[in-house]
Amino acid sequence: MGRWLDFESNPWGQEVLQGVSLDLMYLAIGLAVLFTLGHWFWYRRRGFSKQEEVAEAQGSVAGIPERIVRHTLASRIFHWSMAASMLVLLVTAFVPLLGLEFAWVTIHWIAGAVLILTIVYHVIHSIGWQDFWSMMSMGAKDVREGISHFRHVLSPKAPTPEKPGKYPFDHRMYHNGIVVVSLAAIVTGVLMTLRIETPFWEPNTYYPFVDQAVSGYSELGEPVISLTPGATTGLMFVIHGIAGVSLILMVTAHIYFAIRPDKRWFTWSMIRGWIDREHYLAHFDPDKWSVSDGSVQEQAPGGAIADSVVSAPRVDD
Amino acid sequence: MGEAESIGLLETKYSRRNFIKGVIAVGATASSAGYFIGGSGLLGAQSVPGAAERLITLNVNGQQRRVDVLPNETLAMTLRYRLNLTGTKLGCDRAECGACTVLIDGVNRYGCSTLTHQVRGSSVTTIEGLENPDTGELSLVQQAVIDEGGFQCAFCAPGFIMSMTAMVNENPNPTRAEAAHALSGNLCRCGDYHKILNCAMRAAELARSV
Amino acid sequence: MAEKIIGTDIVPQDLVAKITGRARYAEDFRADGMVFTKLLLSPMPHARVRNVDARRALTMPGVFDILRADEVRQVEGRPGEASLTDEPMYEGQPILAIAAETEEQAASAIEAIEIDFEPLPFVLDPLDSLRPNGPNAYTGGNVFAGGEFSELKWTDADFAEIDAGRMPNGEATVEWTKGDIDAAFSESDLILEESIVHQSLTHHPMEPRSTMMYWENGKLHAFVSTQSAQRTKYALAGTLNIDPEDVVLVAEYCGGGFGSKISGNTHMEVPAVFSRKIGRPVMLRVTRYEENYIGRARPGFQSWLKMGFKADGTCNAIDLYIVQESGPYGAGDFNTAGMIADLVYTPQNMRFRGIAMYTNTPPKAAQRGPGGAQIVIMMEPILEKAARELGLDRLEVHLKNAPDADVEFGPRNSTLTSVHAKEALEKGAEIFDWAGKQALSGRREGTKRTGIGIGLSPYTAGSRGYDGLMVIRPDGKLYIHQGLGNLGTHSIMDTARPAAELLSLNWDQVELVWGDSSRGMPRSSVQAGSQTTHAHSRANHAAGMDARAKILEVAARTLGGSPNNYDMDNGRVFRRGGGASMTFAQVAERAIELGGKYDGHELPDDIHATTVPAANMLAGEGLMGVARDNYGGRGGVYSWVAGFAMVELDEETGRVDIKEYVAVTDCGTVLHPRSLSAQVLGGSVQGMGQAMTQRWVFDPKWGVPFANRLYTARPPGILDVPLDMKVDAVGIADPQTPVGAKGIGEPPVGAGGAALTSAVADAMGGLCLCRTPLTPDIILSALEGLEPPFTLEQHIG
Amino acid sequence: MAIIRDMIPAFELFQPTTVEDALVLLAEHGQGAWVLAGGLDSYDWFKDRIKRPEAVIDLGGIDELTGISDAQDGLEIGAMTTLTEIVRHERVRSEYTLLADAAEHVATPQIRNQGTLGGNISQDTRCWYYRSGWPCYRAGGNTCYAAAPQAMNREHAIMGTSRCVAVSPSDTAHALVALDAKMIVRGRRSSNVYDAEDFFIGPATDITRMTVLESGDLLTQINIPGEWANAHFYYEKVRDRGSWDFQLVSVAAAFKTSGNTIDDARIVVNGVAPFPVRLDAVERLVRGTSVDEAVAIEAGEIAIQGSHALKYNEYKQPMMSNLVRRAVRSVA
Repeated sequence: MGRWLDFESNPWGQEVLQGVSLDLMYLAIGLAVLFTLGHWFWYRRRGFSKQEEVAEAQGSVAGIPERIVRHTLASRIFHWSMAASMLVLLVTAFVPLLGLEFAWVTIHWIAGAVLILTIVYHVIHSIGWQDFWSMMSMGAKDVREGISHFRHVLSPKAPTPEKPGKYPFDHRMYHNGIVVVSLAAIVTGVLMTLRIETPFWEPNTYYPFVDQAVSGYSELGEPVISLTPGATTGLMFVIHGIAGVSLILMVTAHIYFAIRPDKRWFTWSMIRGWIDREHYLAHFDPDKWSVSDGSVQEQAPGGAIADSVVSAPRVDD
Repeated sequence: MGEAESIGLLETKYSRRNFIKGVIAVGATASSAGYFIGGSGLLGAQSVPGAAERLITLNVNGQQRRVDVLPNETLAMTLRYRLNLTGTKLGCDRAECGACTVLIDGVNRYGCSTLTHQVRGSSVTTIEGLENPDTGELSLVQQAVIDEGGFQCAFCAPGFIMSMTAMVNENPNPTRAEAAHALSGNLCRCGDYHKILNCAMRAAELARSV
Repeated sequence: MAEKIIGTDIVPQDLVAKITGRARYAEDFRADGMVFTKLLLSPMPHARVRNVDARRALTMPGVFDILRADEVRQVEGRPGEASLTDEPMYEGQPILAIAAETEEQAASAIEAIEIDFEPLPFVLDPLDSLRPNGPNAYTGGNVFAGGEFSELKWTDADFAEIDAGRMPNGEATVEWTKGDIDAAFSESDLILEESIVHQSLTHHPMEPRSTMMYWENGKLHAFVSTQSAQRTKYALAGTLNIDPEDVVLVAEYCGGGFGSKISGNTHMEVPAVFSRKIGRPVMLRVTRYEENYIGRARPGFQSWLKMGFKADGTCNAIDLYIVQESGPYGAGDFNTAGMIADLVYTPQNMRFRGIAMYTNTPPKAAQRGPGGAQIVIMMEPILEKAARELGLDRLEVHLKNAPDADVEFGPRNSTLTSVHAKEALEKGAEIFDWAGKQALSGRREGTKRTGIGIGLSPYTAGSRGYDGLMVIRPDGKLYIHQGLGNLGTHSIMDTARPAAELLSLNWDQVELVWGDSSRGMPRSSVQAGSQTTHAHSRANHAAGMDARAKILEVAARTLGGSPNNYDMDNGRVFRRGGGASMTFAQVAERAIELGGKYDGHELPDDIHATTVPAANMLAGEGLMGVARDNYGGRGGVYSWVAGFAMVELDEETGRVDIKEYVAVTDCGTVLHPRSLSAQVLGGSVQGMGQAMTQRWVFDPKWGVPFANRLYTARPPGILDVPLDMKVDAVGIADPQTPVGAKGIGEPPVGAGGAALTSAVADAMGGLCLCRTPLTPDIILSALEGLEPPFTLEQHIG
Repeated sequence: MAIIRDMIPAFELFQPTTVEDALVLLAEHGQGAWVLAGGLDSYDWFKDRIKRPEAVIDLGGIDELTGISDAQDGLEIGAMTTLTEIVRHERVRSEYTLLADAAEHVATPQIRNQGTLGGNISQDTRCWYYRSGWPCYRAGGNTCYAAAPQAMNREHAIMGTSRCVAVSPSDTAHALVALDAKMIVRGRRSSNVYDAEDFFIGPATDITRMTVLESGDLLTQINIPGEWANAHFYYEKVRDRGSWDFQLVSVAAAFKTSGNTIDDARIVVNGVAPFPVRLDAVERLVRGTSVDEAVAIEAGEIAIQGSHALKYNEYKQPMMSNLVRRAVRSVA
């Protein structure tokens, strides 16, 4: 533990948890690089790109528009502003530790505030205008779907999994992961913001855990003393630190997949907002993600169904 | 003092002696030279350019003294615990009170905040070195203090006198304010500043008449 | 004719040693085989030691042994300080000690000790402890009375009063009243009421309390920094529970004590016990850092003062409430403060209430003018304000209220042997040109405002009944044995003067014996409370009279006739009108022949039991003068200092420059003018530091002090005092003591400090900041109208 | 582990005689090396046993680092030149009085006799929480004890803070910024010249350092350009005691004037932030103005805009404002 956690003697000479050590950041960076490279090699050797081509459009194209809106403008604004603030947060958090020094704290908390706003917006938006639970759900059915999906990934012989709904299992898993980690980072981050100078409140460097060395007596007349002053503060830093390094890993993986050619159509959908019918039919179960009832917001130019030839995504790697 | 001039403390071994020979008056014996704060100091890697050797020669009060000095040893400690020059006092050991003031090449400095190794090749003067070595005559600063009946508890006196000595050497014609400025690195908790300034002015007067 | 000795400037005998480095203070002694001990200090303000694992430390090179609390004397059942403890009551309290060949080894071994503390509730500020549900310094309570701890809390209503800036009515532990204050206040033309905070500050003598000790042939040889030699020998023997005659106490020089080393110090026990345990001489080299903690501090006051004045400036009522920050082991300053308030302003109607609250801060002890210095520093700005509001001159107000010889003050209507406070005020005013400087009061030049102030400060200055011991040896010299300490007051030399004069000796015919108990020390006063000048000029007078009588008798018995026929001068005793004579050398030889009382083989019955061993040791060495001071007297002995200061206050920076200072003292006959000046001005300078810069600061969350360096504690330096100060004495002999001399150590502290608080109040146009020290931040904040970040908190800054 | 103070832990002492050797030693010992100039800040750390370097590199024997020499334009001051030498140097006294004044205000004669200009500007902060060895941000921990609501922060910062609220302790740093001095920093491989203003860094950039100096770097020389020679200078330091005291607030200002019109100005305050604060806004205000009391007052007001007081240091706002006012007023 000593290697990953940082302990210091508090003013009373007690060893107190301070936070995570720098080594953990290097570990995360190392793992992120390893994962990216590993996945890339593994993917190439497995020749998944060929298998992907097997996926064919199934079912009727009737009523399915040429372009299927996957992410509304509102969702995209959310995603990219969140991404920007997250990147700023990561850069301001870790780059100074890597040696390039600049005044990072103010940028960091402002980016954090932006992130919180985007998430609040996202939550409201997704509850009010989106199918909130479809992004989050993790029922038995979803787990089965996930397991079959993973089997398929791990072994080409495994049966082709069922197609998912709008949010495939891995996306949901990632989303849930990022929800947990980000919330941990945000909650601890907000608490930490109470300790620094911001326009919002008077800072208190002992917040949120005012580890009052001695707070006097309880109503029973027993002395009330915190066990190890500063420990709870240290825990907050540990959570923030672990969340931070986890985000290094998760964001790296996310970006990696986003720029992978075979997934790039997803990325484009986050930019343009729509996917084309071929991808829709190839990757999603129309029963689970129904798009025929008015989710078509714009007609593709020409609009002839016959024009839409199922085609495999272009692989250019 | 002859025996005191070569002191080896390269090793300090545990040796229990159950008898006491007696109290040693300062400067009266050599064996007391072995007391010191440190014992486990590292020996500098001699091959490295600039590494300090421990056995050094110091010029203290006009005498060449061979002495074994740890790298982390302050001049005040060397003077007090190796050379038995206990006139140099330790009041704070933090360059704040001036009781340890000595002259290094005529300049008043805090002995507690100078590494002994830094004064190799310099001449060090302590309170014990102010009297005329031949006649025992007091220095003119000391004489001025006698004339004015200076100091109360006098723990600060050696330091003040060294600062006064540096002052009169540099400016034998100070105003009272200049004298106070020159002595502002020394603290007197008896608060005897008025009389100390009188001593300083008297010392300057004596210096001018020499 | 032998020279005049009393009242002249004589170079003190020890001065050459002091200025050549030959004077030996405790840390200058070495013993063969000497080892060092270092202390492990508590990191917490209140804790219990749960476990100590010293295994690794004890196997380290050079390490001898460990000393724990159970090996030293512990005080049971009441708040009492032990030199080592397993329940530290303040941050920095020594827990255990390690002895090693070198100090570095001892330090490294301390670091290698695994020690586990259980933190306990603590309190730094007495008012916090008085709050309902506030923490207590001890687990058993916050006050100690009637042999047990109890918890004393004030009510929310009391604190509401405090918050409203009024005097609370919470329970006090000490209360006395004289006259009828309610009636008096109703007759007052002006009533002023203030809440005032006086800070706690550390003594910080230049010499930390280092100690070296060893045992030889069953005797403890102790080299100690102490204010009082003879009494320290007995204190040390008491602590160790050994025969006092088995203690050889060496205390030739003491680098200042100011009340913190009255009879040695608590921690001198450590090297004594450790040395016995390991069989080696042990040096405890106390560092300044440690001195901060174990070196004592003046208690701070939080107080409420209500003063009533008549239109003519007469103070007719005082209501004073003091909450004292007493540290973990208590101190009694607040009682004295009440007495002195009554003495300086003679209100006739007074109520004093006080409470000493235990706190988890370094121990408090008397500091030069304990209680008295604080109270005059606190009260003087109120007087300034009163004078201003009544349109009177402060000097007049002081003169109107200062006591005369018939004063009765305090709860028991104490009387005094002599009072010349008014003469001191008048003489001081003349030297200072108070009348002329009135024109400067409140003057503004650029950003500078001028203020002038007065501080009038009395303090106890004498005691009675001690012993004198002296021997005329066959070398013809008078050897005066002094049991006092040698801490820079020159009392060892100056209190010997009466004996020399009685025997008509020149000063060079007198040898002083001091600083080594094995050379014989008579029962002496502790060198505290400014007693010694009075007490020992009397004791030496008595012994000198005894010697004189014996010399005359020896002459008569040797040369014939009656003692009345003889007189003496310059070391000879001779028959009046010429004829036979003897030298003192011959007298000494003859006295040894005669034996009995003459050479000390027979001793007076009334001398103190602790003088007897010293006299016995010296018996047969020559003609002995030995006697108890039986001169008696009625009333307390107090000396006075009137201080006058002019300051310049920069209203843009809050900095105060002390431009002038004059002090005039009433301390009876002057024994040694130059030393008197030094005492008066030196004490005044300490008071200036107290009023302007020096303090403790604690972090309230962790309970640890910060002003633990000299540069953060800020005792005054040479640039913080006026370049030229003037001093004089009223010089009227006290009628109740044969030499007429009273002590002087303590009164000047209050005078110097109060003259400044008064002058700053004047410069600020009568605004009482009601808090010391008057640092630039506090002054500037007040001038700029900032809301102060504190009310009555202690330990801030 | 129990805490003990007042005993310098063992270290290896190196006393190189050339800058090259010193740089080699610094590189060899890396993080374990400690550069010793006058040592007055260092010994405190050592005696408190908080900093425990393996190797102390004493620069006292390097002649090339001492002395003041005339450059074509201005002065070149070796980093190891003592403050006393600076105070007494004729040209410093006459042409760069600001620096002489500043150096004269350092602590005590003994310290000025030993302390160096390089050391004075490179010394660590005196925040007493930090100096007590507490695990604060600056010490690598996770809090600032001094900014806590009840903390004792009378001597802490009112501006330029970022988590850490310690102040720069130097008496000469702001004078050097006002004189637009250049700091020459040598590393093993490269040598950099920094404007004095950029030499000092705040906690927002690096909370563990006060200057750009990193492990392995050596400040070798301070160049004072001739540009501000013989300007109108103002230096004032407010402290509690007349000697051995750090500033509460201190101002160093250089003005080029014609009559009572300020043509150009550099006004720098110390003791209010973790670094000397140059008052650009005040400089803009006074540049080209003819000074009267109104300008001086406005300058003081502008100076403290954006400052933020902690519990016990609110007085620093008026104190700083007043000192800036006095500096500007001094031109009139």
